[in-house]
Amino acid sequence: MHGKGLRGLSVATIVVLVGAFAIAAFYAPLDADQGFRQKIFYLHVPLAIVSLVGFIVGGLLAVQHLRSRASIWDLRSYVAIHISLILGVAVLVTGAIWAKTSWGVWWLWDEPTLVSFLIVFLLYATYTPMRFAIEDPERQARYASVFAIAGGAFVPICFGAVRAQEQEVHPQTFGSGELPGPMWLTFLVSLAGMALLFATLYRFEIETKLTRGRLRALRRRLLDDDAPVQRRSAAPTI
Amino acid sequence: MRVLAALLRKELRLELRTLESVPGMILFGVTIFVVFHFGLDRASVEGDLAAGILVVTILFAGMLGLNRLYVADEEQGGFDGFLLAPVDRTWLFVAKAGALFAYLVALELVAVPAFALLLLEPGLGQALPELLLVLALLNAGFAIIAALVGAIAVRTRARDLLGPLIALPLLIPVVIGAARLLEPLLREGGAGGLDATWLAILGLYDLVFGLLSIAVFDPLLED
Amino acid sequence: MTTAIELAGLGRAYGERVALRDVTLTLEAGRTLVVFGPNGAGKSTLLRILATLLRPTAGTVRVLGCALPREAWRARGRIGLLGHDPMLYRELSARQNLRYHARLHGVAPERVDELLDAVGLGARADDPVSTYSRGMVQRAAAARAVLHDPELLLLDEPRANLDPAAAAALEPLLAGPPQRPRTRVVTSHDPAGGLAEADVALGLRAGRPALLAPAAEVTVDEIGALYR
Amino acid sequence: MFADTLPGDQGSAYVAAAYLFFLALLLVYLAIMGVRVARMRRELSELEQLTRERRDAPPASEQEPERLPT
Repeated sequence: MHGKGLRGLSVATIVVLVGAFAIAAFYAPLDADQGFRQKIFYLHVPLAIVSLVGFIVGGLLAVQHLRSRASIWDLRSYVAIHISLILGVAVLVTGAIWAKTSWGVWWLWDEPTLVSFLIVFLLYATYTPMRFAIEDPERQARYASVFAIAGGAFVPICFGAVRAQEQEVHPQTFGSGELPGPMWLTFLVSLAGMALLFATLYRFEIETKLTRGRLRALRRRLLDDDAPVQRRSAAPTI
Repeated sequence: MRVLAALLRKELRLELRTLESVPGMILFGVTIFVVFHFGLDRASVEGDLAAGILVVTILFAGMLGLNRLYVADEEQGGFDGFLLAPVDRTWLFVAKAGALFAYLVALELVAVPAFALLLLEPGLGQALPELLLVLALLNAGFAIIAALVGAIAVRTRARDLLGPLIALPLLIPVVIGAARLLEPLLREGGAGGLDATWLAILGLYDLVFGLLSIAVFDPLLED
Repeated sequence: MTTAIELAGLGRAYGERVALRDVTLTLEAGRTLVVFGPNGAGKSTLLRILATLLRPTAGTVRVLGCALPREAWRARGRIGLLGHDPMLYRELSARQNLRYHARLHGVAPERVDELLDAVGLGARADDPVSTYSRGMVQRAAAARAVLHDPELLLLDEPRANLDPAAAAALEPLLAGPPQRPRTRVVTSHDPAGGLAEADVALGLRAGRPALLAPAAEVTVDEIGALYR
Repeated sequence: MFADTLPGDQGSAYVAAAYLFFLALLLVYLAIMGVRVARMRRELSELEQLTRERRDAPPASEQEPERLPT
């Protein structure tokens, strides 16, 4: 079960992520006009970035699948999107909480990043039902890859289009040099921690799925059991 | 081109014979205007509200077309028949998008005048060429996305549900662009001009998704 | 004589369900291979693989000198398929359907009229296919399958809905010109009739080849045993 | 301008809620994965049991590896 380096990766994730949250709480200075509430920034923004990158990576892995037609690539693409979706739930909830603290409302349509994320999330929310709705596993893999590629390309386009529409009212424009050094550092550590978390969950999920596949193959060989197993998940079978 | 002509001809002939998509789309579109009238309790609309109603109506009526687009091929062996021919598969995508574009034009030929008659305050005359340009870009975007998503949805269980569910988020940039472009055109008391930025965004979106769809369409046809 | 079909260890799985496994055979051009086997034995899967419609999941396939699925585009247009599905749009007439396929294949429209007369549909050719009897649909589908004069013809129970007279009338179309007979792969449930037209007989059982021999060396009883 | 409408300590409650939600989501995910791993472990011991029984069972036919589909 412990695939190569999974343990090391998990430990690194915990250390970096806990460290990031600790320095966010105790080291990073209070924001001038947001105060303590700005601390959600170190959770919400890295989550959003990692989740979106995960969707795009899912698309790139799907390209590999269509090229090679090896189902392992479909599994990788599926897992990347699956993890991104889970993190996406956290992005939306923390985003709503941040909106509540900053503007006193749970949702703000003028916030382009939040709105685009919702659109992307709604799109990917149909990924799993689509997989379930296709019986033949090979076709399912192909269609899922087409979906993942189109979705991966849609992510940056959607953000561009929505951002062009709305006025920028984001409380923190990071990367524009406005962010003081310590805040910037804290943000980068949080981002690294979140990326590590994604990597760990990704590896964990892949290892579990592969092991499960081998277990099933073993069972089939031992029991001479050709009956297809009832599907509980939309994950591809290897 | 010979292939595209053959496919388009088959597509339109089939639609003329069965009348499965266009009449339904038109009726649905006009009905939505009536529903909006009562839902909003407004006798007339203009500006951003008018732009929104028009775009949303075209979108929802178009969904009927999306759902029917590949059904005849799926149920009557049309995919296999096409795949056996020594032709480039991309043409099927182009033909489907083209056919849907035509259906949307047919829809708008009725629905837009009906909109002007039933709800729109300023009338259509004030910026007709601009209006047609925006509608063409809207149709192209819808047709491209629907031709791609329809091919995915038709081979799934619950296709009538999945098609719109996948297509709608993908269409939101098109909705934003078209609505922003239409707003000044439908303003009461003189139409404003077209915003070049939005025109570029909408055109670019159509282009990018058109090329992308062509690139990923082939794997959808294999069995 | 050239080889039309060359299969080595061919297999096809739908996920965990294996529909076809370990089929190895060669078929010379101009010969007829008849495939026997109960429903679900993998006959249709085999035909769809040969037609380039389905990718094999194991083994190698060469059809008309093209390795599938890599060179499928070179084989397409030289293969005809008459399956359970007539591949005709019900709301269009037989003539419109055939004209559409003729355009796709780059075949002259006159050939459509010729074929419609040859299968005895000349009088009803402009009625929608949905108004046809099953035999008429099958005749129109046969015309569609041979429209482009394919070198390899794949027939999935071609006589299923035909009366003997219609079947006999179709035979020359399906067989091709006497000086250059078509290579054919035919599935059949009729041991005697199937063996009579076969050069080579293949028996499938649960996706595995249970019998492969020149038709002359196979008895009707051996075929019947496949279904027991 | 909105900032004035909210008292400061309410803000910190929101921050805590956000981080706690994230933590809870992670825990739920890990719990689900834990259940899956436990199920796989159970299946594995079932199969181990089966192989042990087969090895102990006398009939020769059961031991023939050729009988297993390849």
